[in-house]
Amino acid sequence: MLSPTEVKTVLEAALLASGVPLTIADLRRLFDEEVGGDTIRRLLDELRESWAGRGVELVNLASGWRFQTRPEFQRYLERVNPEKPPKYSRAVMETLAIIAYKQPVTRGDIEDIRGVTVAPTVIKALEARGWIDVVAHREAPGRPALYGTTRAFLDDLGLRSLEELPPLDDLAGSLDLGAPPADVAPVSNGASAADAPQTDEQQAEAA
Amino acid sequence: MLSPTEVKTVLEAALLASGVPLTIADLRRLFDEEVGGDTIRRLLDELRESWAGRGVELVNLASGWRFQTRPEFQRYLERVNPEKPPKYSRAVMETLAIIAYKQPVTRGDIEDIRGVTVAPTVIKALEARGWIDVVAHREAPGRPALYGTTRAFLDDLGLRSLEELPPLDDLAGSLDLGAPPADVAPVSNGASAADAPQTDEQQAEAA
Amino acid sequence: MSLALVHDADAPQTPPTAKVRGEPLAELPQDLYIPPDALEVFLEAFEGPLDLLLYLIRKANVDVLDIPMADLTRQYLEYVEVMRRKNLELAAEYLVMAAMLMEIKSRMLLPRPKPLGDEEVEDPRAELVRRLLEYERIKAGALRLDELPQHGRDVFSVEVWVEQAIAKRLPQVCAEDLAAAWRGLLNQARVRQHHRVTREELSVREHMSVMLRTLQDGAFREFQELFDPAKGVPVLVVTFLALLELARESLIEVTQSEPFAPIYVKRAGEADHIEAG
Repeated sequence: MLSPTEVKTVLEAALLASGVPLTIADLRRLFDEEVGGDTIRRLLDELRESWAGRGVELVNLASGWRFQTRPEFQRYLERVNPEKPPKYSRAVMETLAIIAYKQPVTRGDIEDIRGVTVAPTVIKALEARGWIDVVAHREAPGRPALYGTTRAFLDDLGLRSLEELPPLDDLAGSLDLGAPPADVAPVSNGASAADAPQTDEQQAEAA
Repeated sequence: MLSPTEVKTVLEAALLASGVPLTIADLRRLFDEEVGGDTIRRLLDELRESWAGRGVELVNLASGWRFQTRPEFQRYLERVNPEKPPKYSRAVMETLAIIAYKQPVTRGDIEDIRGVTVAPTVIKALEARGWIDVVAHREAPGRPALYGTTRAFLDDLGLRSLEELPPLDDLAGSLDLGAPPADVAPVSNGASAADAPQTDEQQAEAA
Repeated sequence: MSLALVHDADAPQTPPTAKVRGEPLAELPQDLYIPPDALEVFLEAFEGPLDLLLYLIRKANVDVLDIPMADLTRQYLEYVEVMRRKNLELAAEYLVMAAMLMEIKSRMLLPRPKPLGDEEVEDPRAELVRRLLEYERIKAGALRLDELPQHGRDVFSVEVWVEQAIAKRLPQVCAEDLAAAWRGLLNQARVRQHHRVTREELSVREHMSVMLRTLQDGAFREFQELFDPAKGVPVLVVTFLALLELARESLIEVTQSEPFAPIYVKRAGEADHIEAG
């Protein structure tokens, strides 16, 4: 016969090791002998109290009991959480790279370099993140917006200035980046456009 | 500035939330301010001690620190999660033992020791588990692959390094294998039987 | 001491080596009937000839370092013979081992040469003993590895739910990611350039269309007919490139009956692969 302390130890181990919430019925199955639902409930309450003041708490959800981190600790955990963090799509990253390295640029410039149209969601994702904004408008038909990166962008990437962006000399030399974008990529046939991501909108949302 | 207790609370929460082992370097990244590696190590030791007698323990593995359930509690926990664990055949376990103790070895080396051909499925099972991989190729005809064990192997067996593998030597123990057996003083039958490795229960289980 | 052919009734249920230690040597008549199914299971419990030999040695409780070769060899051959008779699949390794045992046995029968000086005479069994001990060590090692608490079997990692009530996790980007994205772009641009080669690409495709239109009726045209020298060298070059591109894309057929004979060009097939204009 297990003592209440031993039962509590088993309950704690089971709940910590379970990826999903466990019900009282689940927890009763842990034991050979009959352990009453009321007893389990009382021990779970004791367990919850014993975890007060820790970074992890025992909570009672609709689907059962589970241990979870306290929200206040999230800011620490996300720095180390080795789970794959969400990633921006290629469309977002390429657009950001173009804005960072070639600013100020219009959406048209970005489309010329990328060879595909840039979905509004891509620009919006970067604006919402506070990494780019409209710095001016080009004196051209339609007065298109010129985008540049923000101070928050530099802060978030740990850079003091744009000069600290990784240099690109190795590849840049092989392509005339100074030339007007029209020279770079007037893609007209379907072949090369087919290689490029066509679903910018979905990609942006994949973030 | 966080107090040591607060640092410990964050460490505990981070380790409880991470399914994979975290290194000291990972854990240092939890904090804005500089927390020394030695401090972290000391606090981890304290944390480990504070978990003594619980169903979950903090262990130090090849790839870092991780909370995991204690083997003694598996008999309770498996009732809630009745998933059948992988059970490896003797062929697989012997091959693993040869790779673990003799690495790096080729398949030919394994076959020499076991005295039978090694089925490709045996190697594949161990590779699929992430326990072995090809570490190099021997400079010999056919450039056969040299296998070694991985960090995941050590982690999964609760080891920090290969030095923590159970020793092999105490078996044939004092025996000088280089010397002609005829010269070695005959060991009494009883003694050699006592040295024998078989433990009936395990062998029976392995059947 | 003799090594008997032993078939425990319960051998099929447990591997024979597990039954060895401390058990009295059970001698059974050699003509004992063994149900073929049972024998098969019994023999399959062995991982190979070394495993079988170790079993025989341990079962007879003899010293590995002083193996009675005659008994062991006879015993081993009996097993191999049973396997063969029952048409069990007999791995080649068992036969190799049989040959090796007989060779050792015969060498043991020969008078030992007197040692010359300090030179030690190698026991014919030395290599076999070394291999048996090595294999036995590994067998034990395998058991010990299997005894270690194994992640996913005996222990499980703790991974409590991370409650994310405060803020949505945002993708992290580092400067190097950005550089990588830019390089990716440049590579794409270069690939596109490779395919396009120059701005002339457009006019090449234009000329391809013109040429296809010229060849629309499907008739053979002489090669020279397709060129208009009056338009200047660049156009001649572009026209020629267009011709080559069309041939590469199998849109036209270029034929010549013999060297220096006139070259004829004809549209291939009927399908209109290139959009005019």
